[in-house]
Amino acid sequence: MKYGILINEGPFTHQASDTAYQFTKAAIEKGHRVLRVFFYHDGVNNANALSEPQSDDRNLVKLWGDLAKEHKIDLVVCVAAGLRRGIKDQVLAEGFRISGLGQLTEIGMAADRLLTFGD
Amino acid sequence: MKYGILINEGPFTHQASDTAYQFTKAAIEKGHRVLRVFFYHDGVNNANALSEPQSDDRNLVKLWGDLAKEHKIDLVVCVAAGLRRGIKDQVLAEGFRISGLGQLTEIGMAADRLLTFGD
Amino acid sequence: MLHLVNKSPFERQAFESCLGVARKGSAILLIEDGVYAALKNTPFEAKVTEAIKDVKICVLGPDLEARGVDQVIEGVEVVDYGGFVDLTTEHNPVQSWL
Amino acid sequence: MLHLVNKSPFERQAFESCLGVARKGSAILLIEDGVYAALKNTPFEAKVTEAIKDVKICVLGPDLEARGVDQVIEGVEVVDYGGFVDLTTEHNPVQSWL
Amino acid sequence: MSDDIETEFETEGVEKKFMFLNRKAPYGTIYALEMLETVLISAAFDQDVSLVFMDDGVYQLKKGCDTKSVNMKNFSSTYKALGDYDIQKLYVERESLEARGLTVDDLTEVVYEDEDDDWAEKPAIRVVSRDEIAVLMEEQDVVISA
Amino acid sequence: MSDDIETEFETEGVEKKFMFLNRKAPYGTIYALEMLETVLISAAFDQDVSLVFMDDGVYQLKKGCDTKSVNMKNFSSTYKALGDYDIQKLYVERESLEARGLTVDDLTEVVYEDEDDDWAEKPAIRVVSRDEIAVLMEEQDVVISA
Repeated sequence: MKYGILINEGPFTHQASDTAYQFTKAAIEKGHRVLRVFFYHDGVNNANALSEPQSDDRNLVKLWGDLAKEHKIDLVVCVAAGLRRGIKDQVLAEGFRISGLGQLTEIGMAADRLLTFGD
Repeated sequence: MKYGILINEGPFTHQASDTAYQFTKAAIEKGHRVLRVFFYHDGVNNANALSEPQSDDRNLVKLWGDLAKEHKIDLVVCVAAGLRRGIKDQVLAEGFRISGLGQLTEIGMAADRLLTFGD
Repeated sequence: MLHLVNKSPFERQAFESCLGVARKGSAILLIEDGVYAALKNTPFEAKVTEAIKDVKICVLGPDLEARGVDQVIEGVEVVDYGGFVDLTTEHNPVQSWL
Repeated sequence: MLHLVNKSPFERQAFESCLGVARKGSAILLIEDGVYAALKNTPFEAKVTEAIKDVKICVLGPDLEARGVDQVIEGVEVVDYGGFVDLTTEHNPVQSWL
Repeated sequence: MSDDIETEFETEGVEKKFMFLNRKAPYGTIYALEMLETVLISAAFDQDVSLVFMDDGVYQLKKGCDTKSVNMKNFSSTYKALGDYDIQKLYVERESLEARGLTVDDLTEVVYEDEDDDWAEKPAIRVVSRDEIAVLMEEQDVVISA
Repeated sequence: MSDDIETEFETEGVEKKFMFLNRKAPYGTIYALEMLETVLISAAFDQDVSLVFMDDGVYQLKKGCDTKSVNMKNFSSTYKALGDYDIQKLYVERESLEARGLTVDDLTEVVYEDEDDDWAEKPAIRVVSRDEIAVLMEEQDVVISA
């Protein structure tokens, strides 16, 4: 089955990104494909390359980047939401790209399921 | 009267930073002094210099920086919360400085009132 | 003391918890989405009317205007940001129900 | 369809709103702070027990463990992330009650 | 990013039922505004779009919002433009309206032109019961919430 | 930043009553963890510190948390360390506990050493009524919430 994932909240502050990550891993393990993760609202903060969590904590920015590379997942940061919050090319972490909101509707059309994780 | 302000949420996503800003302006207009605004939790995102809201929207990062300059308010971004979320010197807006959590307790001690704005 | 409530009473428990703790002589200021608790014709009107007997209840006018609402329960005082500041000088501590 | 609820029923309206809309044959998965709705000895137990007659109610085990709670109401099914995935293949659409 | 990650997906001829679910009040948080931006963009994709306003989401449509004093962007008038984007279905839950002491007269007027009826102007806002909302949700292919 | 902005304030000899108010569940959001970091730092300032746990905040003290499967940092054990920082007052609202079917036995044990009583170990957690919480709040100089 083909999945699209929408993440509405930044890393750490809400569990949304964590749950979405664990879901994505589990879906892949079960043989499904996650086509795209779309980062909207504060979700754009998941792409901040400067994020530096404590050494005993998970690094969500890196976890997403690595997972995307390994399983060819398209990580898209909403340009409008990113501009507002200062997530731009200068701080964009590896594995993410910035694009328009249309990419969210598009993945809703292309995927069998679209799941939202937020607050 | 001397005030300390604590902001727990980033700009735009929650109204917290807006309300804190309007309160601060009003307090100053009434002849009070706002000693320090401490940015904690997602509040650290108020200091992101890359933030670029739409032209017809308010720019909270700049509003805070300008207000602080004009009225000599100490804008402090929590270093621990900032590291986690990628708000570091590289993206720190003018008028803000990064320091430790002790600065929050300290302002609670020094000010006559400490107000929290959050979600 | 001054209680700040910024959450809609329809969606969150914050306002009810605040009412459960606010004591005679204290004040409550409704701000942001908290202003919906100050409106007539809601399930919260009776609670607010009862609470006003002991507690001063205020609501932030700019937040009412932003939301296009103005039917404030009788006895609830509408204040602007300056009035918000005055409430904080008159009361201490100031506690936010986040 | 599958309803996802990630909010504590004590603090937010989300779970109650979900129950008000969930129809026979649909499923509800409680995740994150939503798992508190799956526990015994709370004011929500009776509602959950009643709802289970029509709706499948599941709760995410990893979120229960993280919160140190395990007294799940009878009839509520505990699933792991793999079970979460299976629920989404069995139901559509998947709707989050944010 | 690696060049070998697929960034375009086949959507030719796809027409799905998209529901945008609004349960949050406006201005206290940005979700209402940013959801509206998503809805406007989605209009370009010729999908079967509907919006639901329930719980505090019904406050998003309240008319008479004036954000001057809070110095925030007033996006309430944008709802009026939804009809121009050919978004024809704004479902407002009756129970949520009533609990808040509101009627449809308190809401922003949104109209669209019905091409099947000689482009007659028709109201896009439909006040429906919780049960009707429940049925509508089950019919969707995609539900996006914020 | 301008050099002429004051960044140090007179706090010599100040001893205030600080209350940290916890109303949110742990792990679903970061507030509990980051509030705990604030509390630990505050301990160095020799203020009169108390913590209140009410509403979903009482879940923060639930023992037996295991975050392995959610891959989040487990900070629940840190509450145990509060006593070592000489934080002696953790007020837990009885009504909130009871509504959640919990008793004090479900909570992490936190003890401190009472210097006025020959360093005897005493429990830092005190289950109190809503009315007692209300009185405590009014006595504070500063209430910090998250």
